[in-house]
Amino acid sequence: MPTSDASGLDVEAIREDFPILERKIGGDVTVPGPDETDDQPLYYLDNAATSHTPRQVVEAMTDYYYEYNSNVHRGIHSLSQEASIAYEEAHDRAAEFVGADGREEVVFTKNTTEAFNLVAYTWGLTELEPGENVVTTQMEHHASLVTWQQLCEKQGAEIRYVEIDEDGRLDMDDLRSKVDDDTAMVSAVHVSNTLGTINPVSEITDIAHEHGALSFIDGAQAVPTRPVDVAEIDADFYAFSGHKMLGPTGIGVLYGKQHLLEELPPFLVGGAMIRRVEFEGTTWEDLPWKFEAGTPPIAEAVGLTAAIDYLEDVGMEAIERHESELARYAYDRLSEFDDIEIYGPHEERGGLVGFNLEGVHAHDLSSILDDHGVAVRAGDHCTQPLHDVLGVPASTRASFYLYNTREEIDELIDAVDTARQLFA
Amino acid sequence: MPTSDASGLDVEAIREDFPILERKIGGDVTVPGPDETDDQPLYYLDNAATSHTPRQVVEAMTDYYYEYNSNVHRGIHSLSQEASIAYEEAHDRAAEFVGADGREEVVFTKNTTEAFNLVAYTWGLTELEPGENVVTTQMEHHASLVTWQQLCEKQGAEIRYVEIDEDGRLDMDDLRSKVDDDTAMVSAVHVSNTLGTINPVSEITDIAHEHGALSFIDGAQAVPTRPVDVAEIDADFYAFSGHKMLGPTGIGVLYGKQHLLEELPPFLVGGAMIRRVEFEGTTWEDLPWKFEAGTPPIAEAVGLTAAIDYLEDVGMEAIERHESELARYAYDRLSEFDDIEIYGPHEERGGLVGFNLEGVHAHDLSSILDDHGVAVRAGDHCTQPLHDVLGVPASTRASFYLYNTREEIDELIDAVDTARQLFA
Amino acid sequence: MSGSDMYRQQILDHYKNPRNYGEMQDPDFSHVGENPSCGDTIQVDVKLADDDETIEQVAFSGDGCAISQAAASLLTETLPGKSIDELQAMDTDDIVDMLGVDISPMRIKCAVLARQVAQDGSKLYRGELDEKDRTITEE
Amino acid sequence: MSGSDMYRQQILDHYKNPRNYGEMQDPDFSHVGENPSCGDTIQVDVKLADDDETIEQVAFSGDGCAISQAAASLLTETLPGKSIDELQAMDTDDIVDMLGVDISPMRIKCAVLARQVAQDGSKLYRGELDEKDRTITEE
Ligand SMILES: Cc1ncc(COP(=O)(O)O)c(C=O)c1O
Ligand SMILES: Cc1ncc(COP(=O)(O)O)c(C=O)c1O
Repeated sequence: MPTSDASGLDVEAIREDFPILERKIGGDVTVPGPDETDDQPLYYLDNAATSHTPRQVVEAMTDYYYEYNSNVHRGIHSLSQEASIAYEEAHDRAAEFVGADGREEVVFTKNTTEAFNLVAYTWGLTELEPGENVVTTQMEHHASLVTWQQLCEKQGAEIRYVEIDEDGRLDMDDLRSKVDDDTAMVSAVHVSNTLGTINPVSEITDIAHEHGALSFIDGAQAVPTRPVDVAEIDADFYAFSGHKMLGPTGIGVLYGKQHLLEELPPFLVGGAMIRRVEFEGTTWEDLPWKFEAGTPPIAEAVGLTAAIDYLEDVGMEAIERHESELARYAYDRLSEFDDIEIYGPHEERGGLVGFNLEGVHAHDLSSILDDHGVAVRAGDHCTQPLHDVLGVPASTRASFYLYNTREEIDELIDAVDTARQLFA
Repeated sequence: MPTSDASGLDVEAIREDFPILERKIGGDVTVPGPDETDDQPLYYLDNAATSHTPRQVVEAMTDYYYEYNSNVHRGIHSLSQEASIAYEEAHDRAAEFVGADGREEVVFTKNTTEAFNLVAYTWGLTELEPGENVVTTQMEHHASLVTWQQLCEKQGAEIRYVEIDEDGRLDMDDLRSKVDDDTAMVSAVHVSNTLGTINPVSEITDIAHEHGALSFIDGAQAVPTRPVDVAEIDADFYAFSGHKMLGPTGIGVLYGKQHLLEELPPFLVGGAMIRRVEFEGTTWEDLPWKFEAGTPPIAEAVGLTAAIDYLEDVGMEAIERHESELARYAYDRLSEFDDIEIYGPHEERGGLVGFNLEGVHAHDLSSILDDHGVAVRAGDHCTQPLHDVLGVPASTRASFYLYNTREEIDELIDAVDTARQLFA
Repeated sequence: MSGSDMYRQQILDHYKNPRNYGEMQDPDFSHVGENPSCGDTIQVDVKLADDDETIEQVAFSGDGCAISQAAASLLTETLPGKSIDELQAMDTDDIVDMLGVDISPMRIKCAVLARQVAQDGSKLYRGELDEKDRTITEE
Repeated sequence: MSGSDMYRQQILDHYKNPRNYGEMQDPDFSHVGENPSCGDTIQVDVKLADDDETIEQVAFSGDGCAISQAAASLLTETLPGKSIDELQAMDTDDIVDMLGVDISPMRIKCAVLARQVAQDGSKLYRGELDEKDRTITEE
């Protein structure tokens, strides 16, 4: 597959780092992995759900398991020292990648979802009071929306959802009117996983701060796809997941401003996060360890470091350009058809396009696309309330990453046409 | 290294599955992995902290990443179906391995520590009331001890610690006297990670049930090392970690009786654990998904399945015999020296021996052992209160697994002797 | 078990021209179900013969994907003449046989929704099920 | 940076025969520290010269591993004659130089405990530090 865009990425070379892109599909799916009846090339356009994992990341984890696997923090023997250093430095690397001040501001969680819950359980249960409110948006992922909704219910606080306009952009006037001096937290998604909308998170954070509220930005779709600087955004909390940025499953990152994390009580308690335990009481470790109880995701941290190395080698600006270009191309090609409805803005969008083909349920469409090797996501994308706003039960989403090409989008368009014929 | 015991394990063949056992150490530890100055063979006796990972497990995860990596549950395309089936079946496999009734009773957490916290946050915050008490033991790991301690403090409940006798066994009379009709939870470690004591967890659970209390058994050291049947124990909750049983980091298991898990509110909220989300409220998924919010540890679940396969291939009875034999041998050899104090019972012990060499701090001893390639753990092993009871700030622990040999214990004894000479 | 295989003529025909679509006037029992993540919703109305056991007529309404709707439509043709016991004995294989195509694992929940709705409806009718708001076949 | 390398003659000698061990009668300042996971505890007592700036005499007490105790013992010999400013300027490298051996990464916290206790003590004395219960050098 040739390099097919002007973003400067050597897509052909990149694809060689991802063995799964050679995979054929079409046969028995009840047995994981390829089988002889698989005969259809794969066009993987489901990157917003999870990205694939390059050799460099898998090999870094294999090296960990084969060469210096050990529990961390407390061991004095050589393997434990090596593992500890790698694990601790992974925090530095993640901090640097998103512009945090240092490892004190980087807590490893299991995923973005846990990062939200961590803040809800620690900040939320101790600080959020009846009469106060949390402002979030109609386009939040369930990780954020359900967390704030449930927290507000528990605390007797109000939850407010900022509306979207017809283009699928955040209505900033509505946001300004909903944030008031009783607002304790403003939480918004950086890049919408359904609409592709890129929100003005720095402005949103400023508005929060003007009213003395904190801001929590959901970066699950942003960190993998563009340069992110949490200091520039001035976000109080920011979260993302390893598995969406070429890294492994089982690891996510909560960024928090140091003074905030210091003030919060711990979340999970147990080993590694304590300083001194007596039968009568316990004192806590310093940051970030205070928030990392038990044996942490060590191999996953090593994998995350390798993923960050890979992304920086390619260059986040180039990845952003490549994605934007593919998204624009997909949007334009899908726009050619009157029976296709596209969601989200045309300009300034992340590298994904959500749409529906008239008369064909998204799940049926996805099944038919799969038959042509085109892997997209169909459903509610963990944004059910947003789908209610859009007035559809589900949508189909094609999402792109550094290894995707225009040719794959052409395959998508062709496969959509087959579905159109079938249901005509 | 020849097979060195009568347990029936082919240790030599087993060792070939673990590339890390070929590792040399002794050089620079600030750079993870081997370097040219490493010249000392490794004798890894720190298995209670974390076990090593056989090729079969690493390769299963590599296959996942290279062949069917995808997000789970909701995807319709082939990769997602394959990943979903593998992920869901991992629950069945874990259920079967410990005698649970089915996947409904198996929640994947990040580790044992999170399993305890999950129950504390869900059951504890909603059910535990002032005036009630939680009974646990002096030999609990911080994962259990700190969790119950903090929960009781929050809820205004009482925490009671069952004492140990001189041999390091649980004082069952003390337990019987501490469990009363106000006891809501009895939590005990199955195999102590410091003393090696094997607790009568079935009897403990019976006592809890006689008083209408629940039981939570910490199986972090038991599941890796012996056949475990949660139904036979009749435990209400039972927890263990993948990384201690040849599996990857980043995954643990909470077993819970189905009717209990059904009654509990969710813990982490977000994607995948919801049924229907509206701006006004949310309903939850069925078990076990209700407790698994966000993208779960998919590759890790695949790795855990492979680890269970490996353990069952070798045979849990044989592993238990092998471990017991090594522990007895180590105990007996360490007993030859008057300046060595051993903790825990002589008979019926798990595969680990904790001790101190008179006049040498455990950390110094561990540093010197490391110089001889002997990797042991030195410190408080996340049981600080137990160390207070034992009257020592720290201890040194040698812990064995299926790939260890008597010869490695001889190396330990020789290295201890070097330390003895050095400090004489 | 691949996508287009599922969309054979019969399925598409029943999806495009659903049989017995609409709400019944005087059903003996009626029940609804949905799969929230799909947005599939189905109501099944059943009229029994005088023996209070034999299914006489079945109607369905609702919307959703082709698999769920075609399965409901086919079911309204299959059930009449069967007994409630026979309905309750139907399993997933029976539905797959009825559809005449392999259903991929992630779509099984769509295929079996109508059957489960009918079964739960009959159980509620017989008092064998305490109370059930909506039937759901998603895990 | 391997184990036995750390236990050269000087370290073992200071561990077995600690210098200036015990509590001082009339220290100008005194402070304690511990590393809970090690069980290392150290108290450092300091007597200043009349200039209220030059360290005249240092004693330590406590117990723990050889590295922490030897470092404390060595420090009591190194500090007299130095100024408080000089004490406060000491960094980890100075301690490693003082010990004369490489310290492995996980043991650095043991090596620097006594120095940190002395530094915190001097800051408390000068009012540069608000209040500090115990000094800890574990992360
Ligand atoms: C008895 C016991 N319980 C709990 C744990 C905690 O396990 P994890 O660190 O995997 O959460 C351990 C391991 O350190 C243990 O040995
Ligand atoms: C915008 C957004 N937020 C949060 C999440 C949740 O991420 P995770 O499932 O890794 O917790 C996702 C991914 O599904 C997402 O797209």
